[in-house]
Amino acid sequence: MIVAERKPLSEIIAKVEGYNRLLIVGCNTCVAVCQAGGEKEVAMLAAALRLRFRDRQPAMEIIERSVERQCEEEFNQVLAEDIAHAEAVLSMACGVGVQTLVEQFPDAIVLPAVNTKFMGRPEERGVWSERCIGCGNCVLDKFGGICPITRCAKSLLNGPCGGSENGRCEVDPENLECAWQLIYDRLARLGQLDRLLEIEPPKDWSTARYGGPRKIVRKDMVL
Amino acid sequence: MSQATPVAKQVLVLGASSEAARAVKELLALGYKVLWVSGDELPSNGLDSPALAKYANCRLYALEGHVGRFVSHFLHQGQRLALSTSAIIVATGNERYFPAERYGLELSSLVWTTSQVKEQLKKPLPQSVLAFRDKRILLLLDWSGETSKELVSESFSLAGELCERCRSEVYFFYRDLTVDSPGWEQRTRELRDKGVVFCRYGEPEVTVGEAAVSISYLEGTVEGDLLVLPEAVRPRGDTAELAEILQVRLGEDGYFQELNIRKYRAGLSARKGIFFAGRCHMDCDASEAESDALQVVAAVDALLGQGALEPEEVIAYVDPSKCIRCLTCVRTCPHAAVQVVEYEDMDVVAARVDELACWGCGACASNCPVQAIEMVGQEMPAWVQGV
Amino acid sequence: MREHPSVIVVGGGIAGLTAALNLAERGAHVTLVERDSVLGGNARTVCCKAIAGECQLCGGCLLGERLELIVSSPVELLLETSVARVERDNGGFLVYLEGAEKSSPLRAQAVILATGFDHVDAHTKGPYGYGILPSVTTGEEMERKIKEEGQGAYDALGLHKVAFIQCVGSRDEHVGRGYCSQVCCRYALRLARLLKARQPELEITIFKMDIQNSGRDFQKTWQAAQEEGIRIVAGLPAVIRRSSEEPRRATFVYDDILAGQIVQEDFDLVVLSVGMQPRRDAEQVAELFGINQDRYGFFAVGDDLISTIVPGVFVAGTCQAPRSMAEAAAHAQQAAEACYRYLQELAL
Amino acid sequence: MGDHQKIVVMACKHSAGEALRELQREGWALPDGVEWVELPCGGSLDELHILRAFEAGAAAVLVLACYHGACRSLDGSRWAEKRVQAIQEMLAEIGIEQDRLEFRNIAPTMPADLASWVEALHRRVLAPAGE
Repeated sequence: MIVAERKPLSEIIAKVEGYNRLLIVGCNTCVAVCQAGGEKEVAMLAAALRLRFRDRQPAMEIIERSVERQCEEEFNQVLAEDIAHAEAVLSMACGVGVQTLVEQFPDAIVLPAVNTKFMGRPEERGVWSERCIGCGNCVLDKFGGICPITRCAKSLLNGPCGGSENGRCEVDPENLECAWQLIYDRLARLGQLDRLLEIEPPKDWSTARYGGPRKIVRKDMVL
Repeated sequence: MSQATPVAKQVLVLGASSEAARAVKELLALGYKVLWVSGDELPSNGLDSPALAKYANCRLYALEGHVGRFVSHFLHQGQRLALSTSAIIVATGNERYFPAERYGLELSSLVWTTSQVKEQLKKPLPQSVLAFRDKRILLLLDWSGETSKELVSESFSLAGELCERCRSEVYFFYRDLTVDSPGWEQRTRELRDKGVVFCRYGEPEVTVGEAAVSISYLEGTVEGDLLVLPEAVRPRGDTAELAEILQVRLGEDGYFQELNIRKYRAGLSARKGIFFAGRCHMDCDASEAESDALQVVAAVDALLGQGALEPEEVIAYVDPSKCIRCLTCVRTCPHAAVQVVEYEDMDVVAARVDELACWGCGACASNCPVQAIEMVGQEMPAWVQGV
Repeated sequence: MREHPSVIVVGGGIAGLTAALNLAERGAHVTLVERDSVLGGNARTVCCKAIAGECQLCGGCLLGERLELIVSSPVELLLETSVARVERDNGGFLVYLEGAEKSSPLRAQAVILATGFDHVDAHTKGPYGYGILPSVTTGEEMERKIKEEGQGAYDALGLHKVAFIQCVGSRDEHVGRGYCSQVCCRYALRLARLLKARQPELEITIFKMDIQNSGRDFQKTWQAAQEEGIRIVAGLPAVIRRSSEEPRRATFVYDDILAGQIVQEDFDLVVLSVGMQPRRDAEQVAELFGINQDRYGFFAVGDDLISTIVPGVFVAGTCQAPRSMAEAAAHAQQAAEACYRYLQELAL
Repeated sequence: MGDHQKIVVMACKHSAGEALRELQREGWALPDGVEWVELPCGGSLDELHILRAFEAGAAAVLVLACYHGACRSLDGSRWAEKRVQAIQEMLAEIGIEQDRLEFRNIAPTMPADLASWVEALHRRVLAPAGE
């Protein structure tokens, strides 16, 4: 899923200070699961902002809404009236959700309330970590199912650098495992260590972000 | 919502320990159907009844359901076996080992464990007695670390038996003499009367020679023919695996049941309907373990004896139409009462709190990212809903 | 169909409450008789010994929950009531009560005695100067003071050195108590840790015969106490006197057995770890029900530690032997089991 | 809003609740302006409810949960403490003094402490306004 994190309150406060009618819109998909922007987070943010501006006269009006998936216009349709009423919209969805609102409601001022971080998974309760950078050309089969592009800090494809120590990555030994240690262990477990003898040619990054914004068109699905 | 659910008076007892046997016997006497299952051999101690089904050498590999309707899945003689019970008593006991490293000593003809002495004493006469006849035996307790109650108790018994049956001269070395169980002080006094010599040490010096052993302590040196060391106990090797299957947490020390004064000794696990009895969760000797089994049976009967279960006054309820199946509640619930299931009548997949397994603690509700869980029966002020 | 069997539980402390609740949950008609005007017994003055946010597993809080459960249970509560006379009645008992609103005697098939214990009176240990020296107190008093005044009850008393003396009135045949009171090592160590946690500079010494450090609940406490610098000395003083330099302090000489030296030391506070003894009315109660007492005066039982020589009379908790609260509760539950089985057999 | 005339105590019923009832049996009563919200467990403490308490005009919120290791639902008291810390951080950003949100561990056997904490908080945040 897409993993996000609420922006510091002070930053949000600075963004919304100039408005008096605010709509906060959460998204009950990825950002709800990673506890950054679901219905509960919307309610918390709203309560916090009301408290922050509690002395303002007239009182700041804050409307709280959450939609099923903010990246889909159909789900956002119910927001039309509130968006028209609000001076600004604070979106707690990922960046995709924010931009969907912008495209769908071209007159609205839409502000992001979360930082969209990565595609990842929950390792345990309250801990999420990145698993995929969306390079557009999956090579997981070659590395025992562990992605060196995402999980190696240097995205190395032909073995570890010199900074791997006790299975940890030199970039952040406390928090990062060396992906190449994981790959080695996994291949050893599968009895496929010989795969490491194959030299991996330089990666074609054109399928990744470096080819510009990407788009998929399924011809069979477009009339 | 608070309707009583009928439950069968049927209990699964896990383990081959003496406390398991005691629990089985007591449950049968109370009219329960008992399924007695162990990964090892089961003792053949005349416990037979039409209400008892025994399965030895049987491995639990999965547990489904909740209190009142657990389904345990076993592998038994190559066959899969599913057993339904209303409650589960875990009485798997503990495991003994000789802590050679801690003692810095190897077992030999001069250095025995308490178990070895016990085994020898069980042999037929005169073998059993001759091994210790007129010998001076040095029993050394709590040397280099903790000593379990079970082994202290056993050492007391051995010291008495050696004195009485074998006319051995027994020296009982200790740092702190454990007498904190009813009647134990009396036991030590009786041992003194039988001739056991109690010696307190600070840091003893143990020497194992060619033909004799000696212990130097505060008041001098005692030489003997045999050094007897208690073994140590630890959680059984399969405890962690079993805990995972039962979805209960282990304490820091690897035994069942975290030390929690609200629960420990009461035999209650964090999961309703799962109970711990005896040495798999507490430090006690064999007879205390059996007593523990009895009080656990009393708790089981208080739960199931009336033939029906009722939910707590406050329980969590998931609104399936709001649930986003994020698993937060499943991961948070300390009582393993939440699962993501298919609501057949509503044709949705969502989290469901088992109303009988729920303790009503509310951890799921306060963690839910979409406010889909309500604590039914909990009164909250109006402002909680927003001003 | 037979009517519900009825049981009288005598004593409303932790053991009595536990036994009564278990039997009531199992459908027995239970009457709980308590001589005091409130339930709880000795457990009421036990304080919480948690430190730095962590529970020390003392079990002091096991009472409150039971007090709340009993009120909503079907157990009939008779406060300020004691047993005056007991007659055998058709295989059961006819129990005449004193002080109850009820004047007619109660019929019961079985009785559980859970009459509890008395703290050892520290006055009986004359040479320790309890009641004379202002700086000599008891563990019981310390618990009570902390319970009544709060966790910080000893914070502002200007203490520097505190001694705990173990086995006061326990393990001592000379005073007729040749048994271990089970709880004193545990409460002393836990109280010591509580004081130390609140006043880290406090010097605390525990004078002991043998530390009873068994039990998984206590191992942690025992290890932590040593790590925290609580000093343990093997050796007990014979006499405690007023310090000649500072009259509010106490002084004593002790033989540090392990160090092999004789030492004199002054303390601001000396806590006598008093143990348990049979209740002063244990003899009367035993007589009323026709049961025996053991050599120390606790109720005598069979090998199961529950059954008395009178069928249908069971004992629970500290009236049988010293026990911690958790252990008393466990014993009471076991007594409830024995009692329930007895009732079942009676019904057949 | 704005009439900061109350203190909200969010309390686990198993520890603080029992202590309160013991106090009440002895004749003690919560000071005026103290609203007692009883929770089934510290684990059910909802961050949102703390914020809503402030929104509803609380001058201070006191959260009481069991000592760690004594929670019958294992983690409840730890959850409560963590949540209080998280909300304290939020309060700092909102501009509310952090000491208006207090967390304490409590046992059922601590009625004396409960009374003194509540009274002290009452003196600190409510009494000056009343003068």
